Amino acid sequence: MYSDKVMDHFTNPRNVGDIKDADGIGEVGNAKCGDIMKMYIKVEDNIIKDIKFKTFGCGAAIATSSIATEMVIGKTIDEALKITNNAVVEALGGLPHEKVHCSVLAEQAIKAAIDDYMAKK
Amino acid sequence: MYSDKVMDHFTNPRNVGDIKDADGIGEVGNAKCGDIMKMYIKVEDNIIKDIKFKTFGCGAAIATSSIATEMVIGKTIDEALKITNNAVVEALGGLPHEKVHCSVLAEQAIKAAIDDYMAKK
Amino acid sequence: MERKYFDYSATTPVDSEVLNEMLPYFNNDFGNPSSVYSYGRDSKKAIENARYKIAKLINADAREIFFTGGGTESDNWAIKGIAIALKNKGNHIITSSIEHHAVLHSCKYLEKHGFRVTYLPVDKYGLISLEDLKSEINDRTILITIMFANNEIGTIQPIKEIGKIAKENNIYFHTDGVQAIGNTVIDVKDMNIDLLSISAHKIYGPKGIGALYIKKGIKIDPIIHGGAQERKKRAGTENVPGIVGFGKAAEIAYNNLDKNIQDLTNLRDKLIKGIFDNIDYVILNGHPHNRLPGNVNISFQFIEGEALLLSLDMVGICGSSGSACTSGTLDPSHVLLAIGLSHEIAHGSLRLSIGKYTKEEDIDYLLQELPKIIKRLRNMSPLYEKVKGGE
Amino acid sequence: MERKYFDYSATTPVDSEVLNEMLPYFNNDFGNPSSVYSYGRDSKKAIENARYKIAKLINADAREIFFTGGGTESDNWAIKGIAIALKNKGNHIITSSIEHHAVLHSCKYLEKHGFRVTYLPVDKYGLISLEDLKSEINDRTILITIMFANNEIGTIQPIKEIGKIAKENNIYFHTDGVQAIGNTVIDVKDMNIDLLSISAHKIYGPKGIGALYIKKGIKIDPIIHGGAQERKKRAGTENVPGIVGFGKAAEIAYNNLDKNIQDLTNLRDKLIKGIFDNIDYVILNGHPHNRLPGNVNISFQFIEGEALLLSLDMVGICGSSGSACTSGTLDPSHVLLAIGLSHEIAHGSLRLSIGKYTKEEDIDYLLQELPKIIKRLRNMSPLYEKVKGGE
Ligand SMILES: Cc1ncc(COP(=O)(O)O)c(C=O)c1O
Ligand SMILES: Cc1ncc(COP(=O)(O)O)c(C=O)c1O
Repeated sequence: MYSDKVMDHFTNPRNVGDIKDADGIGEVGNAKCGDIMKMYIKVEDNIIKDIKFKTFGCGAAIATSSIATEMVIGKTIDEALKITNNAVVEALGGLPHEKVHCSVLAEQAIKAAIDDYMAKK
Repeated sequence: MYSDKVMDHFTNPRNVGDIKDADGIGEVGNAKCGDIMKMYIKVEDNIIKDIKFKTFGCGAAIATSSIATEMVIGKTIDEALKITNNAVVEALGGLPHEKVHCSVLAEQAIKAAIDDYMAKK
Repeated sequence: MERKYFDYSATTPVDSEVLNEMLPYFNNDFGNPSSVYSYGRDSKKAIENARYKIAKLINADAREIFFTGGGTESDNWAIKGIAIALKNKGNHIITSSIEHHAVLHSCKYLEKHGFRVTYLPVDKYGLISLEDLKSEINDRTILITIMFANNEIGTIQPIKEIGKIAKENNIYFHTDGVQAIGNTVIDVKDMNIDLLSISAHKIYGPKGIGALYIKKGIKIDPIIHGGAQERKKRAGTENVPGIVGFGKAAEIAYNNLDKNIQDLTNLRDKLIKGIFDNIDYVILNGHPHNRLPGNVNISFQFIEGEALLLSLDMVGICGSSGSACTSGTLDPSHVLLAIGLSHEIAHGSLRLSIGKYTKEEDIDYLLQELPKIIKRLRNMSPLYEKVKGGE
Repeated sequence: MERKYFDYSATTPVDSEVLNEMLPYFNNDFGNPSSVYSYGRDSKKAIENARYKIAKLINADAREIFFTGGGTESDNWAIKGIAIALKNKGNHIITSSIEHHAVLHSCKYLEKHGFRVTYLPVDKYGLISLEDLKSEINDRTILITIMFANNEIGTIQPIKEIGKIAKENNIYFHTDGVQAIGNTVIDVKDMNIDLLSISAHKIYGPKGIGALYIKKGIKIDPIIHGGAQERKKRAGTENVPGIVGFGKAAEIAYNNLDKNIQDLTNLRDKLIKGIFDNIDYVILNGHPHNRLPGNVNISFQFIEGEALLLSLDMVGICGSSGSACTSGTLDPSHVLLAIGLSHEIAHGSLRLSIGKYTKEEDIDYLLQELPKIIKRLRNMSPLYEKVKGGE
């Protein structure tokens, strides 16, 4: 059902955890629907230096969170904002149709964390 | 489906054939329904001395014709008239439900042959 | 006594290659295909593989194949499923008078529930008339269901022409291909078939598994409701070994189609000729050449079919008959009556259907035994007596 | 990696004794049971023998057992077949909110066609209230369909009491016994059951074969029309190997019923205790003791079921979940919501169902792996973080 890439990110998720003194925190989704993604970012000189996530959700939700953090790290804020859910799906080597919404959540979680950072700045 | 007795009478039917100078001939059933039984009797001193049949019909029709001739032979006219279809079924060790009408035909064929004999007398 | 099987149209033995392919799915890869874990994923893959093979045999897309519990369910689903889905569009269905009971009784059922059904007559060969078909179409017509090949007399209908008429009139076309599959070329695209019923046990696959081909875009209601299996169109835990067996059987049928048709046709023609050369008062039922390669249907006058079958069985030969006596009903086969046979002649019909395990010597054996049996039964028959008397 | 199977409620492997009994019917005694000749007669006998064994398991008469293509078809048939047969008598059906989709979706279908359906609520254990049931009965009620035992949470309903109420009110009572059969005593006479759905693949028989018990005298329409099989109630060439396998499975189930219940109950209770002793924030779903002997259903707070299943699969453990993510729908299991779980808790449910091949060491292995997995997933969960934060 899942690609090897998805299973890899589910089994060994990158950047799990939180950042105590995060510059921005975004949380999207809700427990009712079975997915919550929370992302913490650390920003320096407009560049995302560090990112961590915590996710309540299915295998795809965890894998998309994981790969999204990899895609974001080292990028400028502007570049990070341009990451679409399609790019996330592609990076994972595809997702089952009914799991595509997880990639949307990942995109939204990044945006939410950046929004939070912008608002605080 | 059929009892051994039925199969025996189907495989080795007794008294098949016709009687050239029969004292009575009875024919019942019709080709449309798939069964015709024709019986020939030879009567002496009110006793059925000989009987032969020809039957167009299924296995049960042939077997009932055969056993019915055996049951009739040597009987008086009165005794022969008392043979019911149930007696025929019983003598065969039973018949499938949808084949019981064959035994009715056998009873009727005997009656028809006797009627013919009586009418000619 | 070794049995000589002449009833391949009724059912076929499972090919040993097919059975071998099925076996692991009973107790090894037995997982529920709807499951998340690997067990289930393996059986899911096996199902998709089978779907692909079946699609290939009829030139369809794998996503257009939906598994069912057999040919009967497929027929029921196609007819009732379309009727209910389109009931706001119309309530008229056209079929033929020689369909399998799975089709006819589904139609009768719909007639009780507000639908109108036209039963097209057939000619003496069992063919419908395309002109009749056209003239019966009206703006309430939602479905044409005409069988591909008849199970009793083997006649093959002009399916491509029927498909064309259906398409021109924007009406769905279902065909019962249960007898045709594996025995003649079926190309759902070329023939404009919208729905096709097939069944595994007629092509050396297992009993209890069938499929309905549903062309992409066709509107149809489910008739078995429940879980989300078969893309929500047919509920119920998938019969994985059955599906795998059906797939393998389809693959074998595909690979051997031409040879199978050629071999069966040769044997069939030998069988027909042998009977006509050796027995008089016989009538060939069905079309002389537009017929299934494995089907022989002959009426033997003056005798009755069940007695004939029992006699054949006693010498180890399995056949079938359109006689009423074999079905527990009063009337002989509706198919034989529809092609114009009298009740009497219909009662004396024998269907001998051959298949890929039939050997030339089986035919020889049959041709040796059959004349003796016919003679014996005719000698018992009051009808034959009359004919002989007149000779 | 050896697999540890904890999903017997989804499906079971075919018992090797069962498979052995089936094998000859694929390519040896393969004749069509409707045939006149000996081949067919042998398979006919095999069918009747199986019918007898199944009847015995539920204390019915063999003539009251009708074979179908599975539990789903049996449910559809019972509900739609009764509804259509009795539609002039009434149009009201009573069921529960925790039925299998085969029942629920059949009911929904009938609602679209003029029937009215009452879905009885259940309490936190999954039990319906007999008072509710009585109060919903009216003079248009034609059918009560309440499942014997639930497939997700294992709760066993007070079937005998429901049967009594149905009888007193002269209403037919159908129960979906697919999960109950072989796992608890079913006595259709004592329990006043009029119709009972069962399926072979839940009791170590093959997939794709089921049965409907129909009490003598019950009025029911067929839903699969066609040939005269199953005494004209269910058309289609009989799945002989499937039927034979079902019969054997029923026989084995009958002979081992008490022991099976006892063994499973012991293992189940060990499993539940082990989980509660080793993991916190867990909730047992279903009734504490009125439950299937092989069913464990537990919600693990703060995590989601599919992620849990995948993680278990990676260590060779097969389970199932009521999470929405495993079904492709948005909502988690209707059963878990019906017993009052929040969406969040329902998403974190795990069903572990055991069967006759489950060994004590499988349970030990599970109890060793599960806590690690739960811990790992909780450490990733933003919900758990909040709880820990508050501790
Ligand atoms: C033409 C035709 N249609 C339908 C069927 C029914 O198929 P099944 O027996 O698989 O239900 C058969 C065979 O019995 C058939 O010959
Ligand atoms: C309670 C219940 N009813 C019905 C069914 C359907 O049975 P089948 O899968 O044999 O169609 C199942 C199992 O899937 C079940 O657990």
